[in-house]
Amino acid sequence: MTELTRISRQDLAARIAADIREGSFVNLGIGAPTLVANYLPADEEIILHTENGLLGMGPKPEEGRIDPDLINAGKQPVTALDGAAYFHHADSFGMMRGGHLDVCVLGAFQVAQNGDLANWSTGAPGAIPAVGGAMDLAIGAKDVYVMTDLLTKQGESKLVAACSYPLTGVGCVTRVYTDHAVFDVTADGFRVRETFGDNTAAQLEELTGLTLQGE
Amino acid sequence: MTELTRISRQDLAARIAADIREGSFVNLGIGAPTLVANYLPADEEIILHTENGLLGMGPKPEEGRIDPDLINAGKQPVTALDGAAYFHHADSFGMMRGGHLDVCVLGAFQVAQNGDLANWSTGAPGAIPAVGGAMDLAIGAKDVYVMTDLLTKQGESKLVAACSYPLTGVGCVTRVYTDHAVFDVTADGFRVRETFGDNTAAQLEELTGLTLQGE
Amino acid sequence: MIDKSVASVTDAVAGIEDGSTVMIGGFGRAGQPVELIDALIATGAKDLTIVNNNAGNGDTGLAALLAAGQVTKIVCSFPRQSDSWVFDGLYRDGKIELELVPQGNLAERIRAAGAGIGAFFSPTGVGTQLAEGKETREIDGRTYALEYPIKADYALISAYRADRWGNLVYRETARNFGPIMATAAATTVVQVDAMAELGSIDPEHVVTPGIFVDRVVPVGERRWVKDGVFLGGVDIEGRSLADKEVAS
Amino acid sequence: MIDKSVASVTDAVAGIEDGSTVMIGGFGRAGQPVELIDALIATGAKDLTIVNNNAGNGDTGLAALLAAGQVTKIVCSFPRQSDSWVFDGLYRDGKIELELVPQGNLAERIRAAGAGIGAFFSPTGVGTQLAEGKETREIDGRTYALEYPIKADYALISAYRADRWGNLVYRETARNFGPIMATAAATTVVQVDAMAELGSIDPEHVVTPGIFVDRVVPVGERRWVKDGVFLGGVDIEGRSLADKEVAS
Repeated sequence: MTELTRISRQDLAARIAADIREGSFVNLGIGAPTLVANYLPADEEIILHTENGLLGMGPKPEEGRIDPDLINAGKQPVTALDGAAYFHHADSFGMMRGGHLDVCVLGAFQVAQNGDLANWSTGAPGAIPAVGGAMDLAIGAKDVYVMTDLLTKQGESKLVAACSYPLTGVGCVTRVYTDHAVFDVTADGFRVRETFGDNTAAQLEELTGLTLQGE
Repeated sequence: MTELTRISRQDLAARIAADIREGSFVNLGIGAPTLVANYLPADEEIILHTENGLLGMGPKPEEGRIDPDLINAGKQPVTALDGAAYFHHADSFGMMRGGHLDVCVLGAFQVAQNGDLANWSTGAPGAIPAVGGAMDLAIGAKDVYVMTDLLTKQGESKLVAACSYPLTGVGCVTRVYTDHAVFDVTADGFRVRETFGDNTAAQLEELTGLTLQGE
Repeated sequence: MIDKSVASVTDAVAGIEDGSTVMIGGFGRAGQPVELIDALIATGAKDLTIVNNNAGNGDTGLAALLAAGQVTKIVCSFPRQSDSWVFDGLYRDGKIELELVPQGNLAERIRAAGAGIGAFFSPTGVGTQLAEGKETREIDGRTYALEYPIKADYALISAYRADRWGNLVYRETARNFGPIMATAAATTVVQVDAMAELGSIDPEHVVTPGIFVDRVVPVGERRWVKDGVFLGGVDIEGRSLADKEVAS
Repeated sequence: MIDKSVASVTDAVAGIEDGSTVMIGGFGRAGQPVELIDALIATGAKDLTIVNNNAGNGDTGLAALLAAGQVTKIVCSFPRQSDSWVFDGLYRDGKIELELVPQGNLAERIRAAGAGIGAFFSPTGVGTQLAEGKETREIDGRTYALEYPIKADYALISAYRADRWGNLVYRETARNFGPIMATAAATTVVQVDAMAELGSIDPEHVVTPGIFVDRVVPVGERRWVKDGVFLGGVDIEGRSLADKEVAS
């Protein structure tokens, strides 16, 4: 099998950013999804939500201007833009649970073809469980985008017929952005929305072992 | 039967005010209970709640200084004291429902000896029903005091074995201040806490037709 | 650039169709979005379900909407007031349906709709006519009745200032139902006295974040306020005392 | 005269007994009431159940309380962090019980306790391990799980300013769980940077009204703020950059 095109994590972040419309309210999950912020167009206003109580989150502060009271959900220092608003945790998660966010971008261990998401626990014995806001985010936006490599380091597909890892949310993912291609979750399973380079749907079917709907 | 002592509505308001301790959070229901505010000691701080979104309610404004945005639950103009706080309706009723108010004072059509309160509807056919915050207030304070005449204009006791009017709340009243006497609601029914003038428990039993626990 | 301000109250209420459920903010007259209601009357939209604490005062605002025959049903806690003659007449004539909800349940049901809660157990109203037929449950020694969210197609509310992102602050007890109704409607429309520059509202002081707001229209300062300073000189209905003296 | 301020952090935490449930505010380090936690450690109260979003960072604050062996159970959403070695060790040794709650359910359950809600149907966690055994129900086409309130004997929180009535304002994202925990505890204890004169906090800006607050203790300004002005000059853990340069 020929080597498939894989785009970099930075390019993938830029690809996701290109799909986020001006005026959207967006939550970027901890880890790789936070990269998306770097590629949002500077001349458009997109309002970032961090679930620890801030809308209108800005970039990280300058050196020497770190404010320990002003952090994101990953507990990194951030800033607040003009037009920002602070609120408490119940209000913040009401915003999510109530469906007011337009987009959230999350990482994943597995996404099933019915939209189930597994991203909080590998279920490994002895591991200390921690869920944070993952389950709230999974059900907490109009569009739930997953940002992930298509394959694990061991070469297994993260797109699966059914998740083997513990679920984060049921039927909640709307689109999966991977290094190989972009997939929509439909009533008939994954649909190839866009392939990168010369990657073909047939190659993606081979990698994932799934029947994919065409572009 | 000799004429019984009846104190005035003003004296009754003063009597209730005397039982409210400094630092209490108090909601005074629409109508006669609002008179209690006039008798709270000027040198003590008692914080009044109005369920339309204000703690630290002050007296009515001076002539010419009415602010239509600053009203109480009876839609009368009020003021806000130093130390006041505004909040929205869900927060305001959460305060009540969550049991954070120390005292509320309400009017009544009837109070039953198990503490049931009827004060929102006479159930008269054709009457337009309106409940407002009555049911929330009835269950919304640590102590629910009722302020009322003991008898209706027709001479019927408002203290009853069981309410015939539609209920506002079940088993919620803790004490009843009437023009004849003050009654506590106990597990064994009404207990005479205090009589006015020379009124006796026996006379009160005759008026109410109820067996009353002694002082 | 995000700019939620619209040019007119007509633009602000555009799209409200026959049969819509419309939340209208305010407690009595305080916080009632009178200019938006007038614009709604002008649309002629009918068969509306209105959610408000009351059912109109006098002949203006919500009362005028009822008088125009545009409302089929009202969900409220306290319709009967000294000046609710418009509602009273319609109700007695069987021309309007009433869903009477205790005020705290009304507020919490609206909040629940905005916060994605499917239903909740409330202690308010248990054992009364207003909880008849509702599912009840004893939890930790107390009895509760199950209450469902109230959501709307539109919310029309009144605030004091908005920036172009739709962040809102309110004035005194005119806040009342505005912040929760804003969360519970598919489209939230806000009238404000005046717009504020983006960044001029301290993020600590925002009461309704712009995420809940779709359209904002400035309607001019309340008669009793100038440049944000309270002036007095009005009666409780907001009528100028000077005018009144002339009239009387 | 009402004055909820107390003279010392020792007075502030007085009465916390063995076996108490104690909510502790903060999200990671932001808003964590470190001085109150240190005072709680000094009381030696044990068999505590702690409710917090996390399970301690580094060796200070909540982590130090765990290290002191005073905590039997922790209710939180995210115990495992890069610097949660104290919790990690206790958990692996079976010395602490963990109730893991999705963060939004944690917040809403705390809010429910404060607002007198008996239970509520939440969509979060449905179909996952964390909702196993919970009652579920389909409402309006969506499946929800029934969640119960979380209340506490004490809440220890950190705010920015308080007046003597206990009205509170917070600073930035250090607000997080403070306002809801204040409503859900029998006794709410607050540390603030400094007291504010009664009347100096605009009633429009109060985040936690004093009705929810029992005791307030001023502990001095945060290292990165002077007279209310942000200074910078610290790292994310609040350590002075100047000190760090000297140390390294």
